[in-house]
Order: sequence, then structure tokens, then C-alpha cells
Amino acid sequence: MTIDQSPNSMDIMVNMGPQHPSTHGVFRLVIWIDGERIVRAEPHIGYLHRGSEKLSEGESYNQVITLFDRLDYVANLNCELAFCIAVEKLMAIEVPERSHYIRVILSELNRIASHMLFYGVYGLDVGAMTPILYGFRERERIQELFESVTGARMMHHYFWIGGVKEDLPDDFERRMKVLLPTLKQGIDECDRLLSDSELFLARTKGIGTITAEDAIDFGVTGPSLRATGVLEDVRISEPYSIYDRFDYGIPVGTNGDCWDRYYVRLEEMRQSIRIIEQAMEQMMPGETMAKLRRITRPPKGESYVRTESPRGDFAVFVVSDGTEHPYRVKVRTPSFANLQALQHLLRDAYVADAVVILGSIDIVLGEVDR
Amino acid sequence: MEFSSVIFYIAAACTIGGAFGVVITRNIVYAAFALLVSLFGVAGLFLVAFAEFLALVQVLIYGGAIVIVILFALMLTRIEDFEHLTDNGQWPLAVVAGLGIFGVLLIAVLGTSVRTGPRESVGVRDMAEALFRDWAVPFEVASLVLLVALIGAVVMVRAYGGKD
Amino acid sequence: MNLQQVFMYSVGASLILGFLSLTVLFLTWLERKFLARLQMRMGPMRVGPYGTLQPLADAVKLIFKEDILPSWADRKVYWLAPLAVFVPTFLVWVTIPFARDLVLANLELGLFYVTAVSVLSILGLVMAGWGSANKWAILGGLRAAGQLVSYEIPLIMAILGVAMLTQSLNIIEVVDGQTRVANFIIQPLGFFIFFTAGLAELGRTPFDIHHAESEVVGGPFVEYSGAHWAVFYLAEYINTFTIAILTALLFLGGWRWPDMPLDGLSHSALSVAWLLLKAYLVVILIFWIRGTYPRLRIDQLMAFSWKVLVPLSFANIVLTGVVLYYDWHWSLLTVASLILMAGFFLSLTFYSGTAAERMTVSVHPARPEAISRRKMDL
Amino acid sequence: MTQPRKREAAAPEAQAALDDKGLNLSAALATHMQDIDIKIDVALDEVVLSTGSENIVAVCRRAKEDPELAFDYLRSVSVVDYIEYLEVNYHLFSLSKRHKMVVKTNLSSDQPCVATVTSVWRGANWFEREAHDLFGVVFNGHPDLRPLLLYEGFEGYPGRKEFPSHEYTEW
Repeated sequence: MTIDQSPNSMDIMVNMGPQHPSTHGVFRLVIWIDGERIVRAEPHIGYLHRGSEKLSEGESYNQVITLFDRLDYVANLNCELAFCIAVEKLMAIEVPERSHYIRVILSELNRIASHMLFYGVYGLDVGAMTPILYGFRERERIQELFESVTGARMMHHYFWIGGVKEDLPDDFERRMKVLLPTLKQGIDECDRLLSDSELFLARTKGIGTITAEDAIDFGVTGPSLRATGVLEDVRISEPYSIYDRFDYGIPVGTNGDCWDRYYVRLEEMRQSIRIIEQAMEQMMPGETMAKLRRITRPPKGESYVRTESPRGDFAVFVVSDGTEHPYRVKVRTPSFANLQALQHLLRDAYVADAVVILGSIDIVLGEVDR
Repeated sequence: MEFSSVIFYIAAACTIGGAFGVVITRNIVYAAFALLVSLFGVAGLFLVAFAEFLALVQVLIYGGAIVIVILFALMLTRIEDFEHLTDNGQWPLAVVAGLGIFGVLLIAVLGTSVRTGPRESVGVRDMAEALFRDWAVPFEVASLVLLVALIGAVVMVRAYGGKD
Repeated sequence: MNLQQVFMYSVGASLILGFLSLTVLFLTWLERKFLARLQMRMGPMRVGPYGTLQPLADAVKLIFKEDILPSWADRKVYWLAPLAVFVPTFLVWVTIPFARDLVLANLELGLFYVTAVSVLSILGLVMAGWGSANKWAILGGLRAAGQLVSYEIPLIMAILGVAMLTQSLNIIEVVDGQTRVANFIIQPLGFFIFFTAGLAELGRTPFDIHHAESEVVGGPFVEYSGAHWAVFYLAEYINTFTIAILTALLFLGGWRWPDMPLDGLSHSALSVAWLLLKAYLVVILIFWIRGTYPRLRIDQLMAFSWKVLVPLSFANIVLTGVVLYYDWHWSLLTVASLILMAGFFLSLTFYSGTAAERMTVSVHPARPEAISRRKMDL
Repeated sequence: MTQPRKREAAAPEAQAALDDKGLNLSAALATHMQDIDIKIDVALDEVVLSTGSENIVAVCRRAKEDPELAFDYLRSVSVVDYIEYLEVNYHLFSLSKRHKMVVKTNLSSDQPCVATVTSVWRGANWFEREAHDLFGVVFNGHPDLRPLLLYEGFEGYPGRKEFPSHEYTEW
């Protein structure tokens, strides 16, 4: 049975979403089912389309960052980072050392927070109730830290073009000394709780497999691509910021199934902590903001910058016409491209698998619809 | 009126009313529920006749399993297509068949001398001995027939179902 | 049957109903508190000391909530469904004893009655699914029908094993048969099958596919609200308690094992306490499983029933029959059951591979000079 | 309503600088795409390949299938509205060679029409649907050009500069 066969008259069409609890936002998946088996699936997006790209054209460069906060609303800082780097590259700004480190530390923390949300919600998707509370416990620790650094729990607007808004608070180092070991322990606890559970393995091993060739063809990136066995990470294939200064690992899966996608993310959190630890050691006091004119006015030109967000290849394409507003901003969001592979992943799946597969590619609808 | 006769009349009313419901209603799911009522009525009749074991078997097998399987089949098909039963040309045949069976039963009942008066219920042990000692061979034959039917059903479904 | 008897039965039935309602209230509180403990949180704390009045507040809220009837729903079936679920769950309690003399009607076919009547509540779920005119509800109803009918078989077979041991279907006699040794020691396999199939009958966590929130959004109960939903909820918790108390009666020795020293009224009181203690231990075990495990998929669930539990339950019956026929010592049955169970769990671990084989994710160093090019040269 | 801004001629241009991979790539492109009418340019740190809209599929297929180029990953398809014309950008990346390139083509604003590249990369599907939604670019041969982000029956192309964003009221 293939996913694109035309539905039989006996098949039942079911709307999964936009109000379904497991679609992770306002996502609608229309499925045709034959008993419990999915015969055909058709994703519908756009319920959260706010026209961020168009809105950006009317804002000044520094204001655009606030719109980027609202794209991937569980990994806000990673989105801010992409836009800042894109503009800085266009303007050829040298960002001060310290702000590089601050950006890396906070982005990696945000990656952990995002993966922790994934972990918890994925637990719910497969029907386990406890993981979400463990996941949120760890996420909460990070959010608290963010609150003390940026003043906000989610919509930070902390990375500015040319650096970061202000230096870290005085107690930052002390807090990190407590936070990192607890996070490590928390990740291990989460790992023990779910990864080896016989039932969890039965639900995720071999479900929703995709080959490396197919994944690349669909433009799948991030953990979902690495789960298929491809060693591809923007941080190493096209290094940005200061990621080439750290020694860390890229988790790579084998089968490209749900379990691999899940575990790649779990392992990534451990690697993020390694990066943060090294960054904390290397970080020196100093300036956090480059000397810039008050109004950002990049030269004419265009820049396309890719970054590795928790969900994959998050890229920003900025076209500048030399004024203080961007002429065009195009955001290439990882969830958008990853979601295209959903129909392919859903072939031969059961209704219950649909939830598990959709959860495993970890979409954020704010990012898909923009 | 005795208590047992009250139960008998209630059960009999359920049986006949349910049977009529199955025939009369146009909604196929309602028909299944009416069948359930009728089957429960039969269970009540067994109870009045002190055949508790049979009554419970009636509830378990017919009320629990058979009706649920019927409903299952109804729901797997698209309900909007079959919501209302349509008349077809088979009803005269059905009347003839029904009257025929009724006639046979009537002859059988009238031809048997019925003992009335208080009766003891049959113990489980007696029943088990009857089934597994005195009538062991017919019992095994019956189960063999059921097994054949089961395998046949599986084979037929496989033939239509494709690769799995 | 005379008027006095009718009166006595009515009083007994309403007493049981009251007891069950109170039990349900307590169970909801217990479940929330216990899960909260597992999940490092407090659970309800605001209403009453340690949130003890929370169930009452919930009950009041549910009763005053609006009852919504979806416009496409089949009105009669929709309103009858909660009743069809609740009545059988309650009827089961007619023959469940709390102590030797504390039972509404001690039926000779008690065990058979319990299984026969409890099947009927499936019908209510199917009715709810169909009556709601909601595709998720129908899907949930279908799942419920498929799941509960299949798990009925191992459940009945496990009960049959117990009945063979005591040579009786009367629950009080079953308990009396466990004066020296409880059944779960004689038939560990039967105990395992009964408990697992019981969990499936309840639709509790590893088997909660028919109302799985993340898949069929509550299944048959999607459209229900207010008091009608509360009736489903009530039935579900009564069922949980029923399975717990049946486990205690059939396998954990009920009020007998280990035997009570006292006599008369104090014996009865102690019996009830002892039985409830055992039942609540089982309840806690059920909650614990809920806090720990993910859910199975429907085909895995069916496969587990037909390919694992049903053959095991037949093996259990055959073993019991052989041991009884040749009049061997009961410990032989224990040993044989344990060997079967060990074989089952070993094959489970063998089938799913070692930890190293399962681990399909490897970490590669990101330093450019150290990158090994796996699969990169496609 | 304010007039849409045009690119000011007076503003300074961003400095372009290719790294080694980019230089190698632009050299390779010249030899490997000899038979197709292309123009190789540089934007910041990326190789820009401009071509006519009729050559798009040929260029993309060559870029993907040529072992020297091996652009197996389509990063994104984006449209920029320059009022007089629409520019479609295909950002490509090679996962094995780790070099990048952008393929550009210009379409007329009145009837923007270009062949689809879904046959080259399946991942182009939604990017092209989105471009069709927001800019009205018609991708010939696309399997399914229904609205993706907008609802059925939405009028106008909200991505374009001429779309009256501020006057637009729906609800």
C-alpha cells in the first residue's frame, strides 16, 4: 500500500487537527483510513501564517529581530542569531569576542530547552505521561536563567546586530556552575525514563523510516536528517559564529526511524552541554557590542546565512537596498521542509503511528507558517 | 401472581418486542440493539427455567460477543450508506421461512410432554459431566466444525486483503 | 421472594452504590496524588487538607457543567450509552464479597457471572462511539470493541485456572480454598495473565488505546461533557476497583491468606480491612504502571493478546489440569508456571536484541580534521 | 498609500569575497555548464548563476547530477519582487562537496512563469507552492499548486510590494 493511492470509497476521511491535541499547534492532517491503517495523508498548513516576511519589510533591522523571536517560539534565540549573523555578514561587522561566546552559550541552552520540550511532548505522543513533567522541569531551569539574562522567558530580543543587548548579569557564572551539572543529571534521568522502555522501543523502532537519499531529496535537515546516517550539521559543514573553536560530537543515527530521531536529539543535548562548558571556560570579559551607527543601514546586496537550529537548517535570506529597512527577508525554516517528508514517512502507518511520526520530526507551527 | 411469572412475562415481552424491533426498524444499528434486547430476553427465560449457566452463556456469548461483532462490522462500513435499510424482494420468502420454523417448533412443543412444577437448577458439575463425558464426541465434532469455519474465514480475508 | 427480601436487596444495592461512589472519589484523589509523587510534584493541594476535598469539587463541577449534545448525534443512543456502561459495572458487584458473610448475593456461578456481566459494558462504549457521530469516537468505539473482546479470552481462561484449583465458581469458596497458600503462589502465570488482561479490560495505560488522548482524543468520550461524562468516569474507576478487588480475591487470598486469628464480628471487620488493603495495593500498582509506561499500538495490542496471552493461558489451564489429575503437589505447578514465565520474558529480551544492538545512534567528533565521512559520499 | 521603495542607486554595495570552495566552484561551473547560456557572478560569499527562465530545469538537473557539482540539497526557493520583474532564487548546497551556489532567474511581473524543479528535488514542492501563494509565480508542471499558506479563494499576492498590506482588512 502506498500513501498516494486514491482513497477507496470504503475508507474513512478523518481530520487530524487543527484542534487535535497531538498536532503540536494548528496543523491539519487529513487522513484517509482503512480500518486503522492510513491509506492517504494530506497535510494542510497556514493556520498560523502571520506574514512575518512581509512584515519585516516595514521594520528597521533591529525591529525585525522581534519578529524572528516569534518564528520558532521554542528556540527563539537560535532564530535571532540567524538574522543577526545574516545582517552582520552583509555589513561586514566584526562582532566582539565576548558577545560571540554569549550567543553560543545561550543558543545552545535554547537548543537544550527546545529538545527538552520535544522530549516531554514526544512522551505524551506515545502515551507516556511522566516524561513531559521531567522535560519541563529541565526546561524551566533554562527559562529561569534566560529570564535573568534577557528579562524575558520567551520573546527575548537579546541578540542585536553587532552583539548582544547587554552584558550577562553578575551571577551568571555562579548560576551556570549549578545549572550545568543539574542539566546533565536531568538529561540522564530523562534518558533512563524513556529510551530503553520496551514499549517505547516497540512504538518507535522501525516506524516512519526514511532513507538518507530521500531525506536529502525532500530537504530534510537537522536531527531528522542525521538520524538517517548523514553526518550533516551546519555547524560543521558551513561553520558560523565560533563553533569551530569547540570540541564536541555530532550524533548520527542508522535507520532513520522515529527512535533514531528521538535519540539523536537526546544525545545532542549532551553535546550542547559540552559546548557550553568549553565556552564558559574560554569566555573572557570585554565588550559586548560592536561600534555601530545608531541606525543600521547595510550596504546594497544580499546574504544567505544558514544556522543549525534545534530543528535543522534555519536560514535567512536578506536583500538590502541600502535603506534602513530590509528590502526582502526570506526565512527558510527547517520545520517547513521537514514537514514535506511527512507524506512519505506516513506510508503504511497506523493512525497511532501518525502521531508518533509527526512528533518525531518535531515541528513548530510558528516556524512552518511564518 | 408469582415473582417468577412476573420475570417470565417481562423476559418474554423483551424477546418478542426485540425480535419485532429487529424486523421493523429502518435504522440498521437500532436493529442490532433490538437484537440485543431480544437475546437478553432469552437469557431471562433461561433464568426462569433455572438454567443459570445457559443464561449467563447467553449473555456472555450473544450479548457480549455476537452483538459487538455485528456492531463492529456495521461501523467499519460507512454508516451514511447503510443508515436506512431498504426493502427488497426477499420478505415473502422470509415470511415463509419464519412460518415454517414456527410450525416445526409448534409441532415439537405440542408433541412433548412438559413437566411442570418446581425444579432444581442443574449444577455445573452435572452439566460438565454431560458435556465432556456423555456427549464428548459430538462436542468435539462441533468444535472441529467451528475451527474449520474460523480457518475458512481467515483464508477468505487473506485472499482479499493483499499482502497482509 | 417476598417483600422483605426485595427491601433487603434494595438496601444492600444502595449501600454498595454509596460505597463505590465514595471509593471512586477516593481513587481519583489517590491517583492524582500518587502520580504527582512519581512526577515530583504536589498534586492537588488547595481544596481541603492535602487536596482531599478536590474530588468533591470536581464532582460538583462536573454535575453543573453543560451537557452538550452534538447536532448530528443519535440522541437516544448518545444518552443511553453512559447508562449502558455504568449498569454492568455496578451489577458485577452483586456477587463480590467483602468478607465471608458480607455479600449481596452469593451466586453459585459467581465467577462466571462476573465475566459475563462485565462484557456488557463494552456495548456502552460502542454505543457512545457510534452515537456521538464523530469519527474519532467511532474509531475509539471500534478499538474498544476489538480490544475488550480479545482480552476477554485470556481473562476468562485465567479465571478458569483458579476455578479448577478450587473446583468451584463461587467466589467465597475460591477465597476459602486459599487458606494455606494464596493462588498467586500456586499459579504465578495465571496471576500475571489475569492482571495483564485485567489492565487491558480497564483500558489502563499500556492498553489505553481506545481513549488515547494523543491519538483518538478521548475516543468514545470525545463529545461527552458534564454529568454524562462523569458517569463514564465513575464506571471507569469502579472497573479499576473491581479488577483490583478481583485480583485480591482470586489470587492474593482475599481475606484469608494469611489467616485471621480472630472470630465473630472482629473477624469480619478485620477481613474487610485486609481485603481492602490488598485491593489498594493492586490499585497502586495499576497507577504506578500508568505513570511509567507508554501506550501500545492497536496491532501490537492484538498480537500480544492472541499470540502471547491466549497461548500462555491455555498452557496454564493444561498445566493445572495435569497437576490436578495426577494429584501432584501444588509446588510443581508453581515451578512449571515460573519456568514458562521466565521463558516468556527471556524470549522477549532475546527478541528485542541486546542494549548494544538497540543503540543505533553514534556520536562523531565535529572537529573538521576528525570527521569520518560516513555515508557522505553517496 | 506610499509608493513602494525602489533600490537606491546611491547606496554602497556590499563587498564580495569568495573563499576557496567558491572559487573552485565558479571555475567548475564554467566548464560543466558550457552548453547552457549562463552568467556567473558573486554575491557576498556565494556563487551566483543567472540564467533565463527557460533553462532553469536544465541548469538544476545538471547541477544536481554532475558529480563535480553534486548539488543534492535544495536549501530554499525564494522570490524577490523588484517591481519591474520578479527574481526567483534557488539556493543550492552540496552535502558531499560542501559548496554552495544560488541560481537566479528573472520573470516578468505580469506573467511570472517558470518550469517546476520538483522533478529534480522533491523538496521544491512546498517552496514553489509558497512562492505561488505569495508572489503569484506559476510553476509549470507542478503537481499541486493549491494555496499552501493562504486560504482557498484569497485574492492578490501578499508577498509582492504592490500588495496593500496596510489597507487590507479581512476580518
